[in-house]
Amino acid sequence: MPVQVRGEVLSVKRVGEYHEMTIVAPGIAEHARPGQFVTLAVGGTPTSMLTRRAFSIFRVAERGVYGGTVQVVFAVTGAGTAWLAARRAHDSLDVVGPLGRPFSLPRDPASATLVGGGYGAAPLIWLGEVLRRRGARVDFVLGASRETRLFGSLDAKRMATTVAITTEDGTVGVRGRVTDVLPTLMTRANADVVYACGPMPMLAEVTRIAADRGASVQVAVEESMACGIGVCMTCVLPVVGEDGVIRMVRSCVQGPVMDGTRVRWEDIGTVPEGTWGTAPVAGATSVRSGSR
Amino acid sequence: MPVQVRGEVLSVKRVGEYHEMTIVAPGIAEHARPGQFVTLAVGGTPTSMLTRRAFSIFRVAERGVYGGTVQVVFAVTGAGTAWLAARRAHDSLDVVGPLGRPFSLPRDPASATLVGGGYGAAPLIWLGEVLRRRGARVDFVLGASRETRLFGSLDAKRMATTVAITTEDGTVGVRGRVTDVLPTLMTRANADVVYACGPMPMLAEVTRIAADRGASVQVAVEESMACGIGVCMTCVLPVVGEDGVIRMVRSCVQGPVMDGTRVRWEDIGTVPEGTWGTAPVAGATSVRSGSR
Amino acid sequence: MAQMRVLPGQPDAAATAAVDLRTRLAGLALPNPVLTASGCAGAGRELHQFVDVASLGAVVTKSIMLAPRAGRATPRMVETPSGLLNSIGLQGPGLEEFLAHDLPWLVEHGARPVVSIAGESVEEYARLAARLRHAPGVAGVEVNISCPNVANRGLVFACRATDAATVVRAVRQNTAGSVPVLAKLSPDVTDIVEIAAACVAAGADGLSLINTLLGMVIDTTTMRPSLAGVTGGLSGPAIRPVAVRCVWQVHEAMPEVPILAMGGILTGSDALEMVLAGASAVSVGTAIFHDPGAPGRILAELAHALAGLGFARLVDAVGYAHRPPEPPPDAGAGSGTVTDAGADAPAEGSADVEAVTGPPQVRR
Amino acid sequence: MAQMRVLPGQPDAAATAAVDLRTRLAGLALPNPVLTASGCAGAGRELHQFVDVASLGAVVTKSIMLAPRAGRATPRMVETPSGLLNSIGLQGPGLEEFLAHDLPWLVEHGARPVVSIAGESVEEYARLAARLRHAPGVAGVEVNISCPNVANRGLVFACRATDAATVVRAVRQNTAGSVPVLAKLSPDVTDIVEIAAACVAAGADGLSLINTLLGMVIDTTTMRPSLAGVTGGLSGPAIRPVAVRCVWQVHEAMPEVPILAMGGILTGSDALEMVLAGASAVSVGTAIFHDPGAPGRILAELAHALAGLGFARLVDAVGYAHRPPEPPPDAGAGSGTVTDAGADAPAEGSADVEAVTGPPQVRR
Ligand SMILES: Cc1cc2nc3c(=O)[nH]c(=O)nc-3n(C[C@H](O)[C@H](O)[C@H](O)COP(=O)(O)OP(=O)(O)OC[C@H]3O[C@@H](n4cnc5c(N)ncnc54)[C@H](O)[C@@H]3O)c2cc1C
Ligand SMILES: Cc1cc2nc3c(=O)[nH]c(=O)nc-3n(C[C@H](O)[C@H](O)[C@H](O)COP(=O)(O)OP(=O)(O)OC[C@H]3O[C@@H](n4cnc5c(N)ncnc54)[C@H](O)[C@@H]3O)c2cc1C
Ligand SMILES: Cc1cc2nc3c(=O)[nH]c(=O)nc-3n(C[C@H](O)[C@H](O)[C@H](O)COP(=O)(O)O)c2cc1C
Ligand SMILES: Cc1cc2nc3c(=O)[nH]c(=O)nc-3n(C[C@H](O)[C@H](O)[C@H](O)COP(=O)(O)O)c2cc1C
Ligand code: FES
Ligand code: FES
Repeated sequence: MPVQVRGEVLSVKRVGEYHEMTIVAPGIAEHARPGQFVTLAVGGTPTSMLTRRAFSIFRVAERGVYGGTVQVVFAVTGAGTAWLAARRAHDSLDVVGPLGRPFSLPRDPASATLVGGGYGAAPLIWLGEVLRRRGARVDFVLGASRETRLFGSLDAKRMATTVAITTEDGTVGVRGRVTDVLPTLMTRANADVVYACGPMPMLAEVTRIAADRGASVQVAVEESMACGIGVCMTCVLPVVGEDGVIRMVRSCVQGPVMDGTRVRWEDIGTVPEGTWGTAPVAGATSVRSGSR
Repeated sequence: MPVQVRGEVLSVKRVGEYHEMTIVAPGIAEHARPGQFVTLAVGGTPTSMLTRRAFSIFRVAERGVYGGTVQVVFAVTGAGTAWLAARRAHDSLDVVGPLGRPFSLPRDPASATLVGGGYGAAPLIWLGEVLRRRGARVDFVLGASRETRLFGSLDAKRMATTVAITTEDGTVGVRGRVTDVLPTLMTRANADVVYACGPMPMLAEVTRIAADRGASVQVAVEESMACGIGVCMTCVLPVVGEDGVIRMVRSCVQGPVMDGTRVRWEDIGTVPEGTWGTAPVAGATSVRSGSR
Repeated sequence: MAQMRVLPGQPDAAATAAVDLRTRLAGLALPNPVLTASGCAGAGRELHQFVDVASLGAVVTKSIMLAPRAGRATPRMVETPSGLLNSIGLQGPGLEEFLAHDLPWLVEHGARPVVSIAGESVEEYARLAARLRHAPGVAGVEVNISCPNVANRGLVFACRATDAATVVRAVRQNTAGSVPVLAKLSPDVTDIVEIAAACVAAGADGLSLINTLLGMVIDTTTMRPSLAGVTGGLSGPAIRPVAVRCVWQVHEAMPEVPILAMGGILTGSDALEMVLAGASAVSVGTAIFHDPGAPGRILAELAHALAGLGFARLVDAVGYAHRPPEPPPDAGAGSGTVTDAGADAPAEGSADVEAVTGPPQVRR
Repeated sequence: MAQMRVLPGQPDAAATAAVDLRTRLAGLALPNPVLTASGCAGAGRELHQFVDVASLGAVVTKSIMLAPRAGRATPRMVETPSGLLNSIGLQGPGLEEFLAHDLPWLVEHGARPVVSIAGESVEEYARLAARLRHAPGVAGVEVNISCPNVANRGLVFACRATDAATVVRAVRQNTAGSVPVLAKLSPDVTDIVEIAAACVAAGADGLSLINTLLGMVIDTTTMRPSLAGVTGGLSGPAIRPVAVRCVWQVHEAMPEVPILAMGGILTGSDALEMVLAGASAVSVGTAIFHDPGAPGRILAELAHALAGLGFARLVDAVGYAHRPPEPPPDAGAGSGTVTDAGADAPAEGSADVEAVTGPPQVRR
């Protein structure tokens, strides 16, 4: 069960183009599992930025010197993350977590291939460690546009059977994308399951590749969220249920980790025809109906 | 002429219950005179607080090591001043100044009594130094509710012929208000002119006392301001002109320093009958007319 | 006036306990005046992780329609300065599922459910009300009339007094007499008092003020509207001055009609502002997204603020700002006080609702 | 999307120079599209200390009435979340003084003065216009119809299509044909398109959108309205989504009518948002209080943003967001790119208006 705590920043350090922030957040570390996320209030008091910012949990320490800590890794992309990057040790931070569904772990020792794009590698490092402890074979594919946006390759190398690196500009590793090397890698590792976190188009493609090879695939999606706790219906995407029916599913509570093969990737940003709840109200629009 | 500069915080230190902030603000220090003020943008980017905060200039240094500096002294009374109090050295700050009319100085050496309430003492310390340099006799009356809200008494003692202190709780000096001791002091100093800065009711009473004794009186008023530069008409108060006509006068450009005897103290917060521009539109109100 | 003081220290329990927070929305007696806003707390279940739903005045549920509804395409939300623009499109499970799962859950957990309903025709509203009549546990019905009326070129019911009244009448007629019907109005009208009066005349027992303002954001990188739905509803502190004005105007015109106020309430002081303007209770919406513990915090802060002002009962503060100003306290104006300029205001972090004028004795 | 990036580094001059910023408001040719908003820049003199008035598209002056006017009692302003509520009450020197001192000053300093006028009767507006006809240097007339009509129970002209049209017609008839008349509308109406259409039919050459929203704040310490005028006008970034929506709706309905947009513009990106929604020019209001250099900064930022999007001319961007979305760029969606999540967005401090889709070739 998620909690809301007044956390305290322990440190913020730069890692390539990212910021790695460690937050003392008792009650969150203790129950978090890989793939879950936290949300942070940004902007101070009074803030003009009302929505909380969501970040995958990179790591937790259940018993730091100061109590449980949570680490996140983030890129500065706008005013909220810029504000976060300017925090200093001892600043206080309003933290909610752990939120969402974690990656589910294979029951038996299996071969797992973990595919991370940019900061999407963060939750996979932790996942990899957990999988290793359970005796799984772990292989990594980490990619980014350039070296400074690559995250976690050292950690990955410490635990994985193999680590493949791709960068789009070729500054390090193979020039190209994770999906260029994934097929070969899966074959070599005889992968049973693929875990992926990164940009949505990457997740779509990883899903296709994994499914083609008969592996199961779990992806952590990243949809814009207003509440992060399941009350607002902002973060939905079309997902096919076991009954074959498409539903607009909340990624904050029914995700962020999902079975990649259930997501209607090509229909994201639409409400596909036949989605549960479309029929009776089709075509009802008006100039003033945008809201509510 | 006022300028807008990207200033840099040099230091913020606590002085009793106040904060004394020194800002490197080239172009402002050079032209400022006692009684003028600066406005600071607060809240960072993006801010939810649009109006700038106004502060009397406490002191300037035209050639600090880093360029001209401006000092202000402030009390934390709300979110904007709380944000300012949390600034640290090297933080940047958007500063506009010097703004408003300064105290005007007597042409000939005169006896000047300076009356400050709380942080209202700040601009008077600087004024006192300028007056002393011009050969004036300077006496101070400084008051506050309690000792920790008294400002500038040490500085005052260094330069003044006499310094009277009052606190409402009697923690230091005479128990009471500045206006309790002012009459005696003015007589003793044979005051030609009284300068005052502090809460509006104090200014009203100081004006009455000074006028009764035939001294001229200049007060620095403190009205809520939206722009601080004379474009919005927020900061007005009723002032009688030389022609005997009451006008709603902008305290940011036609003040903050005013001839105390011209201010219609008892009518502040109203538009007194007969004010220039009242006659033709009297009584025109409507539910929807509050704005614009 | 710090308008958005978030997550301050908890006001002390003693003050809270001293104030009688009970209130009424027409027939509905509530233990306290802080409710959730429709669409901002789902059906209570997720929020319950952060705030006990039984501790709230009531839970106003997401507007429910007869049939399940997929809602709009994404993006459905964009942040705006001190606000939020949304275009959810009333995604929901439909009435039957709501009655089967959500309503019983709320009742079991001790909440008072105020069910918000939405339709696209008068008949749909009538059917929703009729079906709710037989559902156990409904404490009140809120009628969301900010929906396009398919029979009238998609014109929103809330925008025309006659349309609004027709819907309200239909709902009132199909609802048990003991269950209050609240009409939820849109601020996007020339004269909200006119719409309010029409709804009251049509049988509304109270009014919910306000729904979101119609707004829009264009993404300057894609050069297209940010929301898939093009326009959306603006909520949050940005709109609070508009909400306060609506509550004030309606209370001024019809002081006897109970008002449930919402629009940008983020702190206890904001809630108090609405109460002083004329609200008998308030709903917390967007603030929940910013701070899931908001409803509980706001209630505690409100109690603290009321206590600080000398109110023994919440109900005494309802509409208080409409009373003529009291004569100035005896320490008359021009009396030469040397309070330090500004320094007597409450210091940072303390409640900004401490009495400046004495407590309003008249009423105690 | 950083909505309120204040005081960023100056965009480079080269980009600015590359874009043709000229625009037209009906008959009025302007060197660039950034103007001041009425009531937020006085008559230009004080602002000139921070921004050369000649460098602005035009200076829209504080609404002037026939007679001098003292305005309302204080407090006249209260800060709200990302907004400002004001109740100035049109304090001003009256038309004769304006013509004797303010207008000549503007002309001397190379500004293009758009004179905003306000009255309490149709006749007053007509007289204002007639008198302005003979004043040299008037580049345009903006009709502030958000004033109570004393002849109609104080109902604001802007709230009724017929009242609005009557005023506009009177002004148009009394204004030289070469001088454009802009009707400035209030957003506090059920259907702004209806009012806009009525004004255009009555002869308005263009529309100014939007005036402030009616709002109110209650001080929770004094328990009374914060403004002496009780209600006031809400401005600033808080209302920008409402302003964008109004511009969008009116441009959608009447794409040929030039729009001068205002409401919460704080950055070049905000100005661009209005342009994309359909504005041919923008006015900067409340931002001036926050940053007296705002008009100049916004112009530079806008030029930079337009250049970044590949626009060679401002006029090509007017209403651009109304065009049907272009087919996705050839690097199709599901193609497995491994751009780092989020990291390709422009970094902090860089303009947030860099092209994401390619430049809109179609128009160049
Ligand atoms: C489940 C989840 C996990 C995430 N994990 C990480 C992570 O580990 N590291 C990291 O750097 N980022 C992560 N993100 C993205 C991160 O939330 C955004 O980069 C951040 O919210 C941007 O905030 P901003 O104020 O800087 O940008 P702005 O663009 O100014 O934000 C404006 C609004 O858009 C939303 N928004 C903007 N970009 C995104 C985005 N990419 N995804 C979702 N919402 C967005 C913001 O939350 C806010 O509501 C994650 C997002 C989600 C949903
Ligand atoms: C000419 C002038 C000189 C001043 N000099 C000083 C000084 O030297 N030291 C100092 O501590 N204070 C001074 N003040 C008062 C100072 O501006 C306010 O204390 C400050 O603006 C409060 O901001 P806030 O965000 O903390 O309070 P909030 O109450 O949150 O502010 C909300 C709004 O009210 C305005 N406001 C609040 N209090 C005042 C006030 N007392 N006077 C004017 N506007 C107010 C703010 O500017 C802002 O627009 C001066 C004011 C003026 C007009
Ligand atoms: C995401 C979201 C969804 C909403 N859904 C509904 C709804 O279903 N029915 C309704 O009557 N109001 C709905 N509203 C409006 C709120 O109930 C409330 O009236 C409005 O947001 C103003 O309050 P706030 O500023 O506290 O959010 C919704 C608001 C938001 C932000
Ligand atoms: C202090 C103030 C005074 C104003 N005075 C006028 C006025 O005299 N005439 C007018 O048409 N609009 C007036 N306005 C409205 C502005 O011109 C503008 O339409 C509105 O503030 C929205 O723009 P903004 O958010 O950029 O300020 C005033 C606004 C403010 C804040
Ligand atoms: S973000 Fe609100 S339901 Fe997912
Ligand atoms: S504060 Fe704007 S005119 Fe003085």
